[in-house]
Amino acid sequence: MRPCGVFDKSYTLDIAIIRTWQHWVILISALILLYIFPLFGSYYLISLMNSLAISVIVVLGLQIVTGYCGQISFGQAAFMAIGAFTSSILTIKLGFSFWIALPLSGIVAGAIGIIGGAPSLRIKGMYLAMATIAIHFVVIWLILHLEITGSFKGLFPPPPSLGGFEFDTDERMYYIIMTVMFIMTYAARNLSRTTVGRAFVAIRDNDLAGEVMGVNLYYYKLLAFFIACFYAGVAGSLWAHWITVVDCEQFTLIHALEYVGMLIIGGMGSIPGVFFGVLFIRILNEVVMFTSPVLAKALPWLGTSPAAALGLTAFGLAVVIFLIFEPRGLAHRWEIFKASYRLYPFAY
Amino acid sequence: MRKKCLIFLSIVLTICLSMVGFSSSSFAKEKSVVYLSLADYTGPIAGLNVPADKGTEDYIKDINAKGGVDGVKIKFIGIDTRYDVARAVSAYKRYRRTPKLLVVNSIGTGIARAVGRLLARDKRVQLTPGDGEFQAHLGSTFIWGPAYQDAFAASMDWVMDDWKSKGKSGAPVVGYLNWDNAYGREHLRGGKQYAEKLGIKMLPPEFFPPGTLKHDVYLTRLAKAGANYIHAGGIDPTPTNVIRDAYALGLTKKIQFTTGYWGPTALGLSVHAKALEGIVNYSFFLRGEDTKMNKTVTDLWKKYRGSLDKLNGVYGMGIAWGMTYVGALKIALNSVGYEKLKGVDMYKAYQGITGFERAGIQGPCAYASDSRRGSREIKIYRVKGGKIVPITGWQKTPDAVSLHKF
Amino acid sequence: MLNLNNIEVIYSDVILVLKGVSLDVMEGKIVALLGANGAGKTTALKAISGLLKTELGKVTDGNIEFGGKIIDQKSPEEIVRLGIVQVMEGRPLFEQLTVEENIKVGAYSRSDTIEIKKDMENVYQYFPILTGMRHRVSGYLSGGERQMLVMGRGLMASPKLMLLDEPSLGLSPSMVKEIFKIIELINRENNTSILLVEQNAFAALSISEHAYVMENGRIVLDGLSSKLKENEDIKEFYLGLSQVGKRKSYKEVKHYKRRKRWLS
Amino acid sequence: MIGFLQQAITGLMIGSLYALVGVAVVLVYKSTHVVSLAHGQLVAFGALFFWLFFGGLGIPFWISLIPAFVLTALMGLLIERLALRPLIGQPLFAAFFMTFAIFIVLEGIFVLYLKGESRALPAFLPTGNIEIYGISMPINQLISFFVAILLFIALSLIFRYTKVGLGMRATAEDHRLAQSAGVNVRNIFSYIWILSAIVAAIAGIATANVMDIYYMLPYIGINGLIVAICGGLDSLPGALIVGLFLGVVENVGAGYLDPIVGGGVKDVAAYVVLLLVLLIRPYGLFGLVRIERI
Repeated sequence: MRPCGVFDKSYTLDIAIIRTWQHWVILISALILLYIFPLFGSYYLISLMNSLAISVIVVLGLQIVTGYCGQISFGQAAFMAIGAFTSSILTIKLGFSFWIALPLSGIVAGAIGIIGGAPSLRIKGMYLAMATIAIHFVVIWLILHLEITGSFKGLFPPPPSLGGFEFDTDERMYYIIMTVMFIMTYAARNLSRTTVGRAFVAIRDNDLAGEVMGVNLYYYKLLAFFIACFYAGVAGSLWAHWITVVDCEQFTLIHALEYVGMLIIGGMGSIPGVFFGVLFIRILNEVVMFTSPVLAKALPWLGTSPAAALGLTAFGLAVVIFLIFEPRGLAHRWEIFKASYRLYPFAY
Repeated sequence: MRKKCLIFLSIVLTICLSMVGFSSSSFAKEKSVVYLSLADYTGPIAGLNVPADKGTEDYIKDINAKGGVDGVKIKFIGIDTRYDVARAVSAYKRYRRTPKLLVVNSIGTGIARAVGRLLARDKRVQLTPGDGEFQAHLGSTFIWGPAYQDAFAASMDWVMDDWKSKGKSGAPVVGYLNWDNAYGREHLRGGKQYAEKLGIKMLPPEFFPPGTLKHDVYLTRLAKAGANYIHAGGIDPTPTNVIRDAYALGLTKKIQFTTGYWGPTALGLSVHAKALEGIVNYSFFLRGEDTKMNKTVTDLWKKYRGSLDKLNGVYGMGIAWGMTYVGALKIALNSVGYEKLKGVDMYKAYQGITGFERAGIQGPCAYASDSRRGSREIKIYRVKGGKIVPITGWQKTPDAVSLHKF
Repeated sequence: MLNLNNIEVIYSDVILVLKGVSLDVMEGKIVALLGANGAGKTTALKAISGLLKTELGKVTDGNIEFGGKIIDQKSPEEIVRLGIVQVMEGRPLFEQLTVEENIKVGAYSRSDTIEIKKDMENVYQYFPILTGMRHRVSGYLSGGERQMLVMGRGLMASPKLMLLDEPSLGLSPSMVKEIFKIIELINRENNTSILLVEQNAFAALSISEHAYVMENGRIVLDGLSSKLKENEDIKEFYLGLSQVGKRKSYKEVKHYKRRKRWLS
Repeated sequence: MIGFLQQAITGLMIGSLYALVGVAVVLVYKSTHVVSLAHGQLVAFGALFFWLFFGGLGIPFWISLIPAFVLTALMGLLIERLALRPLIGQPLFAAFFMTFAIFIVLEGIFVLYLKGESRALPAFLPTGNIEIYGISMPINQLISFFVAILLFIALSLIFRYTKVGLGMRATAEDHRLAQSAGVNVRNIFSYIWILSAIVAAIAGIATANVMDIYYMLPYIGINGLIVAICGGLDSLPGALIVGLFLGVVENVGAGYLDPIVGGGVKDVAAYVVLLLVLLIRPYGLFGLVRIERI
């Protein structure tokens, strides 16, 4: 839906991500706001933003493999773990700098993701989903039982540094994480309008038909897994150097489920949806965290601290409600809102 | 339908937001300090944390009711981490800039390591279970009692005594069965060396994932390897479950089971008293029948929780944490006063609290500038007739941490 | 007995398929419904049997009356219970079930065990071929056998009205003959009304009493079958005969079709 | 050899529990084409309800079975009515996600109720071991093994010889066709969920009898799902065979591989089996290969 009076006069305009000068204004001011946020945001908010942005990167990858390419994956947490451990091993044991380790860990996670995505060549739907769950457990088990990953002790990667400047606080990490998130978002947004993106969508909508029409299924399915795991790996690397301690207890199946939940709530096949989904779930989580002590006081039978249990229930219920009432997610609502805003005061 | 749903959601949201406002505004203006507990209240180690934190909370409540420590009230915050490191880290970050947050009790070895680094940077005191690595490295982390390996070593002493008292010759064979994670392996880092020094034959350790429902495989393997003693690790109800399976296999008659601090508590005992009969348990805090004799513990329990039947020994440990905290707070307040009070002062106070007595719940405090151990004494208990009764008095634990190169 | 009163059917809230269809089926009669592909014949049948609802279709206007009761809001299984059975196009079977089980499923809506037994014997009498394959898995049956099984299954509900959707599709001429014979037999012996959708217009018109012709979601022609058989247009399009009984060339048909329409 | 047999037999006992859960999942899939993880929670809640009456209130065994079954069946029914029925007509994986979401919702409630404690059922089966040729078998597990087998036979009989069973099988093949044949498909869905919830409850009670009601109990649902998928999702005998097989693999694997790789084999054995099966026979060992058309 284009705003009234805006026409695409050339192909370049038609496929442009940012079309009007208003877009530019909004984008740039949002970016500025994002970057000066640490100046006035509270410490807690900054750390929340960091974890939000990392989740956004992971879910962006999931959006590409699941939302665009239609291959359901519950393995995102495991691939994030691979990224985190790769980055830690590179920086601690091999002495790489963070800046090289960051893309490398993405590539390693992506490469392993290709192996993990291999079952998708033969199976799909919930068979594939179960296979990715299996991959999750196998990966975590391997991490726990290999010597190089620090086994059960975990690893302690150093915070990134640049020319002697240490990014050792959350405020400093914030800039790195936000920049990476911005680049990754741009790349993902861009992907959706290229040949690759269209091939993904073809595979999602009907893989056999796509194959008949000349989409190389194997190549594109594996590519989708590579990209998704690349995203997860980069997010894992950021996570590792932000938290500065990694062990496999940080990457559980519940996290993987949470990412998929974010995707459902945000809306499949939409980049803004990723942001909505991540925000929704995280805010829900925080709200539950804050309210549960009050609830526990009001209702003693809930026990000492019902936060985790209530958080699970709230998350599950949110997904249930969205699946029933808004299966296309918040992104769909957002589109409706945008359209009605542009058309106001007319109905259509 | 959709409209209804939206209305419902918005109502929920407004309620939640107002609650947030309410809860944040309830930070009192009076003088107060904060004690943060990052504990797993609903996951694998909840059986330990819930009663323990109840103990701390009740003790703090009691102190506050009596006017606080020199007029300073203590605020207890318990966060459910669900044995999830990421959640724990983000929970700590939420409170990281809270003024007068002095001590963080992070329960769980993985959590302690992750949050420990942040706490060390913030110069705050961290309390954590018996992870010997902290003793070896001496950060700003203090462990609750003796290190796991120390206590394990002490139990090996008991094993030798028991072996000899039964009139058997040769070396006893000891099996070790624990969780497949950092905590599960801690006992052996030093503990194994100590046992071997004593001449005990240690079987290859067995590890199983937390939450395993059945432990037959591991138990039969250890039994087949000829174990005379098996140390069943994990946190209640895990050790109870292990011994339940051993009982079902008929192993409890042939093999003496020993368990660590988090071995069968009142929780496990209430569920599988028959299977647990005769097993040995070592502990740095009073448990079982001993707890019921301790007036401090029983008074507090009666005051806030009611009937004594459900008293769990771990509750006493929680009280001991509270006592140590209050003791250290007194020292810190004396030296710098409330206004200037910071994490560092508390750190110094914890170092200077050597020999502090905690109503006999635990041995005298062993915190010092070169020691992170909460105490050095353990007591050995045995389950008899469905009750946990002591079979020794307080015994000093050997130093097994130093036997391992960390 | 069955009256469709000016019904309108819309799929997924957008696609208007039937634009006001009315037809009547009298008790004990065979009625044929003719029309080209996509005219809406199958949709009309589904509207009657209630299967529309499973395909996001809806009867938005008019009503369907059966024996004095309005049935267009009822669920398929209730309609079956009332005595309307649809024998679907393409002869779908429960392929993993045996022949006998397939027939038994047909009687699912009934609970009179003795009668069911009797009806089952009846079905085997109508279709003696099936007797020998009682315990064979039905997925391996041939086209004709499948058609018989499907009709037999329909009969098990002891219907007052059977909706047959293209029973002759893809069968050999001799098999078609046999099937149509059985249809007549069923109609005669059980006094079952039959609404027959067919491409084979000649055969349909021969056994039916009354016939309707549909095009583009509308009934464009109806009357006694014997009369319709003589109708020039019907001859043209459905019986493939020219005015003088000669075959016409395709080109002429096209030309004619453009020129002449019954409606619109 | 005796050692191996011992491991295998112990595995069989555990495997029978997996098989039961797998059978419950298969039941639902066969008729409704929903792959359900929510059964893990039905297992847990079935056990919990039984405990409430049997352990908590001290009602005799046979009588407390009734409310436990009724409550679990009600839960299954509610899941079907409230959560899955609105999804009819939506892509298959929406229903799959839905069962995940339900799993999480119920997990929260389960955890909230247990608060990290565990509940043990009072012994209602004879304890002790039988020794045959040096292989010892706990009697209670042996009984639950035979219960699983009997239940499987009973289910097969229901499917083969009753009218409802026929309707269920017909529904499993084609919903629309079944409707046109006069089968009330929606009722069949409800019956199926009730039936499978009861199977899950039996699995739960049998499991809790040997392993207590513990916060990990619902996760047996993942094993059940693995069993169902490896067995081919629509094959009851497949679920039984794979379930037993999986139990054996887990136990034998843990018995022989643990010392080599350093523990935790039990944790991943099921997943490795799943991956292998999916790679070799994507539609399960006993499943029907569906031909796809564009």
